[in-house]
Order: sequence, then C-alpha cells, then structure tokens
Amino acid sequence: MMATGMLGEDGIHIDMNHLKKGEVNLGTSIMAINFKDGVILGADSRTTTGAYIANRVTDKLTQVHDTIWCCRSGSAADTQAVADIVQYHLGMYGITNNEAPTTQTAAAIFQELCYSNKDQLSAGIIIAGWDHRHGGQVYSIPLGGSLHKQSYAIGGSGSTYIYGYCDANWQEDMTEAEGVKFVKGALQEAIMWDGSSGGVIRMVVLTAKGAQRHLYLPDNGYQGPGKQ
Amino acid sequence: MNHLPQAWGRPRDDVYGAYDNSHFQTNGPTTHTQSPIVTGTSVVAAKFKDGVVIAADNLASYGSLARFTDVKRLRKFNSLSVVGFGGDVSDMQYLDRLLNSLDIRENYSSTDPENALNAKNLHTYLAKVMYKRRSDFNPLWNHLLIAGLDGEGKPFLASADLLGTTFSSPTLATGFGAHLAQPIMRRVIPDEAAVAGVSKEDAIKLVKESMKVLFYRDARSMDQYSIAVITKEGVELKENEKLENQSWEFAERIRGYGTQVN
Amino acid sequence: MAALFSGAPPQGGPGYSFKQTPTMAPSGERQHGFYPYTDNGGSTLGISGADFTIMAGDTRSTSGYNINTRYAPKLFKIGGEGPDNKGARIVLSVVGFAADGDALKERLDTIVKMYKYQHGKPMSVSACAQRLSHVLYNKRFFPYYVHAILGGIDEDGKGALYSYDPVGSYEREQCRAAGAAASLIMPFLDNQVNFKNQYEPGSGTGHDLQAKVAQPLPRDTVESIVRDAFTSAVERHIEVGDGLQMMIITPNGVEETFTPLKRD
Amino acid sequence: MFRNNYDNDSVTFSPQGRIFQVEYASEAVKQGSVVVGVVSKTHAVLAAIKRNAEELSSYQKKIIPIDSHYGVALAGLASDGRVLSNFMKQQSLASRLTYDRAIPLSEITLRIADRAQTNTQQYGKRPYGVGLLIAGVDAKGPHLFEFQPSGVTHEMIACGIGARSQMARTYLERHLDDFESCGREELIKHALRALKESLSQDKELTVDNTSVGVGGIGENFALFEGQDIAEWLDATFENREAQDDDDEEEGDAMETDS
Amino acid sequence: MFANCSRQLINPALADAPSRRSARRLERLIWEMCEIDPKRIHVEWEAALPAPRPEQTAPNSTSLAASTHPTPTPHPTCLLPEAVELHSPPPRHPAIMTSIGTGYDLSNSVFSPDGRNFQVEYAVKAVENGGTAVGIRCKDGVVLALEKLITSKLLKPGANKRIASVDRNIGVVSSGLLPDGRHFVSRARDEAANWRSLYKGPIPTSALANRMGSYVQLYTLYSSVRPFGVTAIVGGWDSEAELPVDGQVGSGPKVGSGGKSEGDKKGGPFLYMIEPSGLYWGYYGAATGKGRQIAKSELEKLNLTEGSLSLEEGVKAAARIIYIAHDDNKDKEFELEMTWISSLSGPTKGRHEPVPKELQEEAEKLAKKALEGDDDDEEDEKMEE
Repeated sequence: MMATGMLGEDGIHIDMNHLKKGEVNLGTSIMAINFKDGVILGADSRTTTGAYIANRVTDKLTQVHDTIWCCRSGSAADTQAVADIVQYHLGMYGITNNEAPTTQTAAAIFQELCYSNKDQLSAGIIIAGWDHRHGGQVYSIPLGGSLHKQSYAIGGSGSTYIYGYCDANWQEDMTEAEGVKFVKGALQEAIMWDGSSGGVIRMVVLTAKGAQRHLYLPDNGYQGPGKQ
Repeated sequence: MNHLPQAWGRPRDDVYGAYDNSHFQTNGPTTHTQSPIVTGTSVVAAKFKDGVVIAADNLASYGSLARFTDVKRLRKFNSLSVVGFGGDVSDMQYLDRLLNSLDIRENYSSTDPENALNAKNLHTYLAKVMYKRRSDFNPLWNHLLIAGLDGEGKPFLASADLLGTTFSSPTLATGFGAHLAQPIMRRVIPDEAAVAGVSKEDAIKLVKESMKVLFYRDARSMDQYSIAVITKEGVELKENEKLENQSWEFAERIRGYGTQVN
Repeated sequence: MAALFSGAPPQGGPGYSFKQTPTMAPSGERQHGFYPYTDNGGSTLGISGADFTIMAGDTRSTSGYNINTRYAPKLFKIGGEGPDNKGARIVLSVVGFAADGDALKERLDTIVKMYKYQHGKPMSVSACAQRLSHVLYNKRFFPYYVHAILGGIDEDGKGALYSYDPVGSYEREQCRAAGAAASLIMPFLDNQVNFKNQYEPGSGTGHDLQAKVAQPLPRDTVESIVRDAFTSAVERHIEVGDGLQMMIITPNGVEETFTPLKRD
Repeated sequence: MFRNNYDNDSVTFSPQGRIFQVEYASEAVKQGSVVVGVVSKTHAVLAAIKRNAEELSSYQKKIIPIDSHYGVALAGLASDGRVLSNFMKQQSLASRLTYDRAIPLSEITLRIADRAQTNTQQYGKRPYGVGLLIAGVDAKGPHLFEFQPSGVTHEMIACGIGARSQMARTYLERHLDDFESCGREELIKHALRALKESLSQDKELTVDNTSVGVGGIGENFALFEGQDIAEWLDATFENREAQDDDDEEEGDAMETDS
Repeated sequence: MFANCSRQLINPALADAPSRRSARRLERLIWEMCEIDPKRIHVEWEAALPAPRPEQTAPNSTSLAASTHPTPTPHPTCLLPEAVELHSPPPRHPAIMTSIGTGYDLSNSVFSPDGRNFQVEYAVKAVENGGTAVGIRCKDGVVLALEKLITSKLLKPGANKRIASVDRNIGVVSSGLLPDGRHFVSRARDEAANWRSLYKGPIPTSALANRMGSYVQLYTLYSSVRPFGVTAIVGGWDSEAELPVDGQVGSGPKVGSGGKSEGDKKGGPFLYMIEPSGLYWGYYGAATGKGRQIAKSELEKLNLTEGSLSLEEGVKAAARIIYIAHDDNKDKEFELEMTWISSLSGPTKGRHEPVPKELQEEAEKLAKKALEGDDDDEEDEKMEE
C-alpha cells in the first residue's frame, strides 16, 4: 500500500504511526498570542505514549533566549532537539553580535531546521518573543516547515477543537488579564475535547518586564495558583 | 481528476494502475515520505494584448482545515515578472528566498532594466530548479505560473511543475483551476492570435470570473485573493481582493430533493 | 465520518490515499514516495527520403485528460548557431515525458555545439546519433522517459533517420512513429512507406504474389503521408491534436511548417 | 638567477607593494602579435595579426568566437588563452541553459578576471600569461573589454594589446571621437588601419596574416579570414599600389605618417 | 582576562569612534594583552580560525551544525604590534628599521625579530599607490566616493564602475590592487549570502565588517598566500524598519505588535575600513589611497562626530574632498565615482545606489569651484576668525 505523508486520515492530526515505536508524543494543545504589552504563550501538560500518559505535568514552554520562547508539539524528542539547537545558535548570535537576537532571528533558525529536515522531524512549533524594537511577535511553524507570522497561533492536536472558540473570542490589543483569560479559556476547551491534551495549563507572559510564568490546575477549575 | 497537490507527482492510476510504492524501496526501508502539508490551491492567469493577469486566493490549507487565511501566493520578482505558487507553502517560501537571493545577485552590478531578468529568463531558471530537484528525488511540491513580459516586451505566461514539466499557453491554471478555470478562459482566449483582441479589463474580468467559479466548486479555496496585472508600466499587485457578484439567491428555490416541494 | 474528512482526492484511487503509512522500521535513508515521471502524450514521426528527411510531431501537451497547451513543439533543431540554431542540419524529436525531452534536447544541443566549437566543423548526423545513444544509455538507471527520433542528412547526402528507446538502443530506419499514437501510425507507415502488404498488380495470386519493393519516396508524397498519418491519429487518439509541426531537412537547411489539426 | 628576491612567486610583495610575477606575466602579453578592438554604437570589431612559426606552418588562432553574441582576441600564451576561452564558452552555454539569456559581456569578463585573480594570490599557481579583448553585443549594446593577466579588466572604446600595440593605440586615440557613429564597414576599416600601424614597416596586412571578428546589434559575432577579408583590405588600403593618388583620404594621411 | 579584552575589542562603541582617545585606550589594551604569553595567544587564534581553502569557501558552511562564525574570537590582528603601528606611527620596540635584505620580508606569515610582518606592510604600500577612496557617515546615510585615475584615453567613460554592492544595503569601495578589491567584494557577497541563508535577513554592516576583517586576516597567516593589496571601506545602512523573516507569510496583529519601547532607535548608517592586516575600525569619515592624508584632514573639518551632516551635503563634501586630494596629481585626469545609501525615507530607500547624475554633476561643479576659489576661501576664513 501507499506510503504517505505525516498527516492522519483526517488530514489534521499528526499520524501517530509515524512516530518511532515507543516514541513520546506531544499530542498537545499549544498557543501563543499577541497582547497590548507583549506576548503570552500557553500549553497543556500531557505527554502520551499511545494511550498511556507518560508525563502529566510536562512543560511544553521552552526558553531559547532571554525573551524568546517556544511552544512545542509533535515528537518530544524532535522538538527538544530542535529547541536545543536553536538555543545554541541564539546564544552564539548574542555573543558574536553584541546584541540580543530578535524573534525574527529565532523564527528563521527554527524554520531552517524544520524545513530542511522535514523528512525526519515531526515538529509543530510556535515561537513567541519580545524585544524592545519589535515588541511582541508570534510565529507559527507547522509540519512542513513553513513560517507564518500571526496575531495569535494555535497548534497541536487539541487546536482543531478551538478554531471556532479562538476566532469568536479573539480581540486585538487585549490587556494582560484579558489575554490570560483568552488563553486559559481556549486551552480549557482543547483539554476538554482532545484526549491527547490534558493536565495543567502553563503560561508564560513576555513583556518589557521579562518572563512571567503562570500555572493553572484542573482540580480548582483552572483558577490558580496563577503567577509563579 | 488529480488536482490536489497531494496527488501531484504520483503516476496516473488510469495509465499505470495503482502506484506500487515498493519500486522505490529496494534498498532499505522508508522513513517519512515527503508530501505537501500546508498547501495552496489553484493559480489562474491569462494573457491580454499588453500584458498578463494572474490571480490566486489567500488560503493555505492543512489537509481539509482552512488553516491560514493570509497567505499571499503571488510574488513580484521585478517590474517585469510575477510568480504564482500552487502547492506546498514551505517550498513556496523556499523558492521565495531563492528568488530573493537571485534578485540580490542580479542587482549587484546594475539596476538597469535592460539587463533585468525578464519573465522568460525567470521561467527558464525556475523550470531548471524544479527539474533538478525532481531528478534528485527531492521535489519542490509546487506548480508555478510565471507571468510577465519577455525579452521583446511581449506578454509571457508559462508554467513549471514539480516534475520540471514546462509549457506555455495564452491562459493557464494550476490544480483545480486546470479543470474548472481553463475551459472558461479558453472560450474567450482560444489561441495566441486571440490575445491581441483582449483588453486589460476583459482579462481581469475573465480571471475574476474564474476565481469565482473556483470558489464555488473548489473545497480548498476561499473568497479572498490576490491579483496582479503585469504590463510595460510595471506590476500592479493587489493582495486583499474580495470576490464580488456572487450568486447564491437561487438557493431559495431549492427544496429537498426528488419530489419534495416544501 | 472519516470519509468526509478524507484528504484523498475524490476518485479515491488507492495510490492517493493518506491512510496508509510506512510499516517498516525507519532508517536514515532519504526516500520519497514520489514518482518522477509523467506522460505528456502526443506523437511524432520521421521518414527519410533520398535527399531529405521529414520529421513531424503534433503540438498538444497533455496531463491526463487535461490539455496543458495546444502549442508545445516536440521537434528541435540541434547544434546550429546561437539560440535559434541557425544553419542546423540535425533535428531531434522527443515524445513521452516532456521535461526529460527538453533536458535531453538541451544536453544533445550543448554536445553538438561544443563539438563544433572544439573541432571547428559541424557534427555529422551519424556521430550525433551515436552520441545520443550514449547519453540515453548513461542514464539507463534513471532514464530519460522519452522516445527520441533523430533526423538529418548523412555524409553521402542521403536522408538519415535514427530512432531510440529510452535507454539508448538505436537503429537507422526508413521511417518511424513514436508516442501515444505510434501504434496507430506505424502500421500505416509500414504500408505506405515500406509497402508492406502491397504487391505488384497482376503478379499472380498466393505464393506467386510479388511484394512491391520499397524505394525512397519523393518529398511531396512523404509530406502528404505525414499529414494523412496525423489527421487520422487525431481522430482516434485523444492525446494527439491541435497542430502539426513538420521539419524538412535537406542539404540546404531545415524548412519548418505548421498546420492546424483538430482541437477536439 | 632572479632580478631580485621578490620576484620568485606571485605571493610576495616587493617593498614598494608590487608583485613582480604578475608584472612579468604582463610582459608575456607583449610577446604576442598585436590585436585591436573597436566599438561603435552598433558594432564591435576585433582585428588581429596572425603569426606563423615558419613559412610553411599554419597561422595561429587569434580570434575565437565564443557564443553567438561575442568573441575574444588573444595576445600572449595561446594555451592560457584556450583555457580561458573554454571556460568562457562553458559559462556562456550555462547562461543560455539556466536563464535562456546571452551572458552579459561585463559578467563573463568579471568571471575570468576573478579566476585570474586567484592565480595571483596563492602559492603554487602562476598568473595567466595572456591578454584578451572581449568584444560583442549584449542586452545593453556593443561592448569591448580588455583583460590583463593581473585580473584587471576595463571596458574600452577601443584597445590594442600585444607586440608594438602602442602604435595601434596611438592611432585609436587619435580617432577616438569618430568610432561611436561609425557604420560597420567604417569601423572595420579603423580596426585594420590601427592594426597596420603596429606592423613593422616592411610588413603588410594580407589575407593570410589577418583575422577580423565582427559582431553587431542584430548580427551574430563572426570570424572572417582569408578571402572573406580581401575586400576590406583592398578597401582600407586601396592606396597600397597607388599611394600618391588621393590625399584627401584619411587613410592616406595615416600612411604618410608611418 | 583574555576573553574580557576581546569582548571589548569588538564592542561597537569602541570600534565606532576613531577618536584619538579610544585609539589610545585600545592600544593600551593591546599592550596589556601582549604581555600574555604570545605563544598562547597564537595557538588560540590559530585554533579558532579555519585554514584558508584553495577555493574561497566560507569558513561557515550553510549547514546549521557548523554555521556560526568562529567568533567570539577577538580580532586577532589587533594583537599584532605591527598592526597598531600602522595606526600610531612611533614603534614601541627599537626596530630593525630596514626590512630589505633581512630575509624576514620574503615570506608572508613570518615575523621579524622585532615582531613585524613585513609582507603586510608591503601590501599597505600597494594601497598607498591607489586612487583615493573616501567614505562619509552622514546623519541620514552613507556616501562612498572614489578617484579613478584615467590610465588611458581609450577607456569608456563612466563604464568602469568600481564601487560594488553587497546585499542591497551595503557598498564597498577599495583602494589598491583592483583584482584584490574584487576578491574582497566577492567574499563579502558570499558572507552576506551566508548570513541570509541562516538568519533570513540582511547582514548588519558591523557583522560584515567583522567577518571580512577575519577573512583578510587569514591572508596574513600563511606563507601559501599573500595579504590583500587593498584597504576597503565598507558603508551600509542597517534598516530602521521592522524586517520580516525572508519568505515568511502573514503579518501579525492589524494594530501592530504590542509592547514596543518607544524611541528605541535601531539601524542607521555605518562605516568601516578594513586594512590589509585585517584590522578594522568604525569611522565617521574614512579615507584611503594616495590622497588619504589630505582627505583625512578635510574629513576632520566636517565635524562628523556631531552627526549633523546631511546626506546631500555629504555627497558634495565627498566630491570636494576627492577633488582636493587629487590636486597633487593634477597632470593625471580622473573620473569621480560616487554611491550612496540613504534611510528608507531617503532618496535610495535604504539601498546602495550610484549617486544620481544630476546631483553628482552639481557636486563636481561645486568641487571644482571650491578648488579654483581656494585662495579666496582661505581669506574668508581668516576674516571670520
């Protein structure tokens, strides 16, 4: 029979069979949004191996430079490897050029890696960063390795369930509180309907003040504890 | 009817039978099979007496998911040429960067219009790139239309696909458009001789009409599109056009199926 | 429900489905489920005469049931001066996978041009024919998917015609049809050019029948045979049509003609 | 053995900042027989003196058509010239194949110049011992480029290189303002006259020892030799037999100069 | 200690201002560093830099794994006393003043007993014979100008352009051996292209200068090559706009990105000069070639550090300086070539382009007038005083 691409039969989900045997999969809900003062990244915390939850408190929000972070979906191993390489490059960039890399630089390197190794990777990555010059920016790199600048980006298997929610509730220039509420609301829906997403909601708020983590737990209806 | 990008580059079932993938698995097992993921649908274009009109919608699909609605698939290369991309978006972006570096190299010595690469030069180059990549078994999963003016300032329109196949015609369309738009456009511009009788307005109308039909009938299309007109005056590119004069009212008269009347 | 979501094309040929995934263990090799060929249809033919060779081809290019364009030449002058190949005495026709055909044409053209540059004289058609064979053979494990015919005037001033299979086997012939309608045209040429199944009138019956001996035909006869061959092929083969391009190679040069064919 | 310590190789600067090996390579150009080139608004012409090693040997190749739009004339080591012209031929074909475009003359000149430059900055290589005139027509009209072994190139209106070429250049400088508006035939005459200037007095331009290359807008670059140039020679030096006859001819004034 | 110093050396704040004070500071720094075991330093930079290859491939290939530049290596040649000397004449060591006949000047990469690399110094001599080249960093752009001596009447006027573009926004003008200048430019273009292939955007002028400094320096390290016989002036405009990633689609929020810091200005004009030793500095006004001394003194009069000179004034000043610098050479004719790079809102929209004909003609006219009226001017100045 025909060998095919990496999409599942619905053309949306990552095809689980493409993962190596025993490979850990981030069947995931991730997102990042622009708001008035910067960007917010958000993610669930479930990592699965088949139907087994390999880790229920995963941190899918990864720092690659001072104020540049990413959300990872797809194969945990692949995305970690990619994030590590990008982190190395951005560190090098900062030192050699005496100036912090921009979110664009990070997006460019992520894209180069995802595009030129598209055959070996299953990685869907959202990059969000903040810098003085450009403020907050959100980039999305879906499976094939294309690069999309967006006002907000959603990704992972859970994202298919919240396209409607996000489109209906999205507003530009939200305040931080509104932004957190939007992200939390969207991820709650995704966790609710996607079996591969679950656990806690983690967020990172990137502004001129730096990175601020948030955590919301399921047993109190994602009310808190909030800022960490 | 193999218009979907996913089906490009596969042998035709009607000629070869179902494709037996094992032909290419002789030495060792397979990893991921490359195939397009985020895709753009048709590109349509038509020549007219002074130039070419080209259009493509702004949608990038992810399977059946309308994932990105702001993907501009027409790229101005210089004042003489525009490239329209169908197929994989990541490969489109690769080609965009390739063209960018080509443009930088071309403008090192001078920006004289006499020396600029015209649409014909560009088409030859892109066709070579596509053919090279297919020969390396690592195709760029795109179908390109190159529209603009040739070395003599005459309208030029040609195509290059992921196999490196090239052809030129007064009207061209990729993907679904090859089935739906081409017949419409060929009625107005049947051959090269007819081009001389087509005005810019006629051509724009024709292409817009084709975009409308594609929106009606192509499940991977949307109603926002980009359209470019290339003439001696340069490139006029609009990237946020909305389809106009759609016809849906007749839905009122459609009730049930078969004999149902209420 | 799955059917509604299916990313597969409507006709659902097994080759297009997303459903199947590789079952074997992955390795580092780069492999693609990509088929690098297609067939662009069309037909070509060549007939050699006493002091001329006629090459012909339709100008339709197809992808499945689609017509890509009504004008895509399959005949190319080889090794003349500059981009227009002025003064060329060799013509190559290719039919099959058009991208390979174009690549083959450019390879051969470059070879013949370099030959002239290095040796100061044009390449003979026999030498060119052999080179073409080598070019095809050298790529036999990833062949140019084309049926090539090469025409010219040989060193004795006679019409020369060589036909090739995709991996370089070649033969000098009197006439040859290739491409989509080859099976329609070739029997017709056998009969009309090589006089197969034609007998001398009144030579008797049964074993007494004397086969008509083939001899080089005059140019106008050949031209009308070519036209007839194509007008008939157009009627019976959907991939042939739109236009007939002919190149008549004589010691004085190459004459090119174009006649419309049915566009249905 | 050497004139000084700094001229052993092309990777050593002299205290004055000169590279003697490169300068010596330029001397090789002056050993070659003379070639001249001229351009007008519409045409580019090369003319060359061919030498033969001995009476009965053939004449060397001085002008080589590379692509249909241009050709080169060489002075100096012919084998180096062949290497470069083969390279140019390849590059020209590559441009046609990749872009379906005639390679711009400035571009091809730069490519050989950059090749020549590497030979002057790396040990174990020697500079090319050949000078070239590259003439023809591209999208921007007719051009003439001079290439030197050092990798220096210049676009010229007219130029002469090779043995005794100073005489030719003097002629060309004197008529510099005439070239632009010249027709094809007139330009060829100028080239031939300039060539003649560089010959020693007992020598004449003949159909055997002269080559002419002509390119123009709408006209492919072509090499003319033998009887093909007889008419030009006769027309240019019509006063060869009857020198005193007409003295208002410019060519005549020139003849009396030498 | 070593690492610290090197960070400072490539600090643009330092490299930018060629003022005497910072030059002294650097010099002091360099001497401090020289007290470190020289062998150790030598080993360190040798190890950090790849050997030059016969073909001019980039030391950083396009592959991601090995793609970053071999920095944070300091600018190694800065460590050479010889290089310092080029800038501040009195040599610190009791030098063997004559190089000729010692044998130490016959090969590249050989130190003389007093620590000089004569081949590099000879390369500088090649530059000193070249036509004058000038670069001026104005408040809204950069001007590059070059005096091209006309070596033959037969040259086609205006055709032999020598100021080259790198990427779209950087110009290079060099003085010295023409073919070496082209080699320099072609490498600079490769560097810019490599940068683009990884970072998907234009290379900052400072990064290009740094990479080219390293490259030129490589040609002082090996006996199999010779140093570059050019001094190159690199001028560029780093875009002040928010650049997209090459090839990206989409544009983010319609209201624009949130959280930008107001008044955080970026980009702008930059000017560097790279010498045969590989040494480079940032400049407000740079000059090299035969007339560099006169040009430098003229440049100093412009008070460029104030940053008030407009681009158009810069063009006129550059033309005038080239005319003045040429004055000594009066018998030889010359052609003036000028290019400029403006801000995005300026005449070239951030691109490196030739100065338009009309403006250049005007500038040349003014330059000639200034030259003729030199005496009057001097009187005027006196009166003003």
